[in-house]
This record gives sequence, structure tokens and C-alpha cells, in this order.
Amino acid sequence: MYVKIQEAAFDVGAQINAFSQRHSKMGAIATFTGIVRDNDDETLKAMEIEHYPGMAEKAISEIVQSAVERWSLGDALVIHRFGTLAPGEIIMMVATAAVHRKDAFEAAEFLMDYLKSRAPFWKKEITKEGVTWVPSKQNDEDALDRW
Amino acid sequence: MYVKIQEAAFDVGAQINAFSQRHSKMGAIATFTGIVRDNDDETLKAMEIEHYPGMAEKAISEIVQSAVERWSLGDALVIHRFGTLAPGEIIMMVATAAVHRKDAFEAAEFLMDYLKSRAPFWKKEITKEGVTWVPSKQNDEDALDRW
Amino acid sequence: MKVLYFAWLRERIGLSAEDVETSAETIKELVHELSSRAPRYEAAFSDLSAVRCALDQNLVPFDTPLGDAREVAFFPPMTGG
Amino acid sequence: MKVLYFAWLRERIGLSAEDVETSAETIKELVHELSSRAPRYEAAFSDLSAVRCALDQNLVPFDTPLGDAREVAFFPPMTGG
Repeated sequence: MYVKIQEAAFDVGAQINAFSQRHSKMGAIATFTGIVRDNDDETLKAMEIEHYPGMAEKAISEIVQSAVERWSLGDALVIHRFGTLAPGEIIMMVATAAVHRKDAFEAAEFLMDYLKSRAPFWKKEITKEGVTWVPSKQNDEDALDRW
Repeated sequence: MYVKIQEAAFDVGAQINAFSQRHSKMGAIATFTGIVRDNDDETLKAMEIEHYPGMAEKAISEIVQSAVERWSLGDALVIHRFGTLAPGEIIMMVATAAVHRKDAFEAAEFLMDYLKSRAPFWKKEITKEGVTWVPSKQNDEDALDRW
Repeated sequence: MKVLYFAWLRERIGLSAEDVETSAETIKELVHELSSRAPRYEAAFSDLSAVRCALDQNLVPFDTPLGDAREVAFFPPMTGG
Repeated sequence: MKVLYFAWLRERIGLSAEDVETSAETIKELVHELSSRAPRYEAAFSDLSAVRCALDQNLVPFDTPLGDAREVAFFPPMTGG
């Protein structure tokens, strides 16, 4: 299990290659990468990501632990950034390794659903028009009902 | 849309980085990587992958096209190898780019489910005990019912 | 105990952390104490349905007893990922 | 027309491709013609539930008319991914 909360950018490809190599006895690697997306009007200047140091690591480690227990996972990895990011920059990634693809996919989706509304991060959009805290979405909350 | 059938090994990380960069206006990238997995007795010497040249590209392109139409996908990528592979080697990968994570995940799972039983590839396992064509699995066929 | 505020609660209250002496038994009681201190606290806590809280870094409901917790945090619904 | 065989069908028949002159109207009729040629064809096609076929690189059922297709292929259920 690898959980990292960091301000620095990271190389998703290198992380996935290293993760796959560590788990080459598994047959299936699923990954998800989140990117700062510009808004529809293309006015986003930056996204500020605030987090609760300590609790972020703890909450994510617990989420990962429950995924490893619930699915037949060889391993899982989560990297989540904080600080000021520009549109197009990578915010976070998850990776899961399993013998079967269904376990790898489901666990990755589960991790993403929990990260969205249970990991202590908050996003603030800085646009040409002003500054807004990104509201939580009801469908992110509803997504947890699946699990 | 990028579909490639090739004998040569490829760098999954580099592919994912390039794909993410091309689609940095999307917020969500999901990927799956399939690795040649040793059997439980650890006797696998090699996996031979036979394919139907021409039809493989065509069938996969059609599968990808239907995924792009069915979900709100920015793009999708499939690379699938043929030839003789050793345990631990990467066989194939898919990547999907979407605005929302649910589309990216579902389309990637859909692509994998279809590749498993609708793309003209056949696997032969060469173990210390002998040579066996890998039988198709009923649960791979059943997985298509979801879509 | 240590009280932490994040995101718009931090901005509205004007503090990211403070040490608070309290005899409150639950988080809810602590919120009432804080709200009575100054209008900026009252404004931040005016709609608790928009606020989440953690006790010693565990997400908990507002009626949770403070017990001997060392740290309580208030923040809006999380938007990670 | 061109007839292709893959995987264990290729091995059992001992050919990966051949040109076949046929007056068969459907794939099924072509299978019967081939099966009557030699025991190795008969063995390969003995259980059609274990065989799939493609006409001009499209997966189709056995009762599909050959029409003016140029290529028919026989193979076991696919195991890609």
C-alpha cells in the first residue's frame, strides 16, 4: 500500500510502470488520473487545493485498507496533490493491482468515489471573474451508496 | 482514437503520459493494463498470442467506436500485442479520457469486456507440462450482458 | 483543545487553528460556545448542514462527545479526487 | 474464396489459409463440404458450438449466406485482453 500527499508534481507514467513492475504477478492493473479541468468558459486561472495534513493521509490509508480487504487486491496506490495547480495539471492518481480485472476496476472506482467525498481536501477555483470554493456534488455523495 | 496491434513491447507509462497530455482538457483518465500472469503452480514458460491480422484492428476499432458513441468520451486508446510473451510481460492496455470519471471507468470496463471475448486473439500457454490453448471463460461471455 | 478550520470556514472565521478552553461535552455544544463568541463564528456555523467535523482526525457526527480528544476540526463537505 | 483457420482449428487442419472453390450458399454448407474432404477437417468441425466464424472479418452466425464474400475464417471462441 502506498499513500502519498504532496505538493510536488509527479510522473503518472513512471508511477504506473513502477507499480506494474512491482505487481507483475498480478494480471490486472487499473488506474485513474485526475486532471485540473478548465471550466466551460475557459476562464480558470488556477485551482487551489487545501487539505487537512495528517487526516488526509489517515483517511486515505483507511479507504485503501478497506479496498484491499474487500476486493482481492494485490496492492493499491494513491497520490494526491495540494497547493496551487494550473488547468491541465495532474491532481491525483490511483492504481490497483489484482489477479482479475473486475477486482482491479471496482476497487479503483471505489477508491475514487471515497476520495471525492471522504478525503479531507477542498478545491477553490480562481477564475477571471473571481474566486469560488467548489461545492460538493450530490451525485458524488450518492455514488457511495453503490458500495 | 488510437488502435494498435503490434508484436513489440511498449511503454505503458509513456503511452499514458502522452494520452493524458493530449486530453488534458478532460478531467478523467482511466486505464487498464493486462500482464501475462504465471499460473498457480508457477510453471508458465511463455504465452503465445495468435491473432487475425486485419480483423483484429477492425474489430477493436469498432468496439472503440461504439464506446466513444455510448459514453461521453474525449478519446480512447487500445494497444494489444501478439507473439510470444514471458510471464510478467505486458500484453495490452486500454485508456479512456472523459470529463467525468464514471464515463472513463465504464468505457474502459466495456472495452475490456469486449476485448476479452470479441477481439480475434487466442492464447496458448506453454508450461513445463505441455501446451494448452487457453479456453474462453463463461464469465467473460457473461460480462457482456452488462452492456 | 486544538480547534482547526478549513476552506471557507477558515476564511469566514479568519483563523486556521486556535487553542480553546471548553467545558462543552459534545462537538455541538462546542459549536454553540464558539458561535456566541463573535458574529464571524456565528456566520460560519449558521447552517450546520453545510459543515462537517472531525474529532482527532476521524469524521464524526456533531453529537459526538468530546471525551479526551485533543483536536477537533470544522470544514465544508470534502471535495477531493 | 479464401478460407482461414486460427488457433487449434489451424493446428488440427494443418493449414492457416487455403483457397477454396465452393458452390455452398451458407457458411454451414461450406463447413459440411470441408468436413467431407478429410478426417482432419471433420475432427476440427465436429463440435460447431466450439467454433466461431467471420465473413470478410465480421463475426457472423453459421447460417449466414456466403454472398460475394472474399474471406471466411474459422476459429475457437476468442480470448483477447
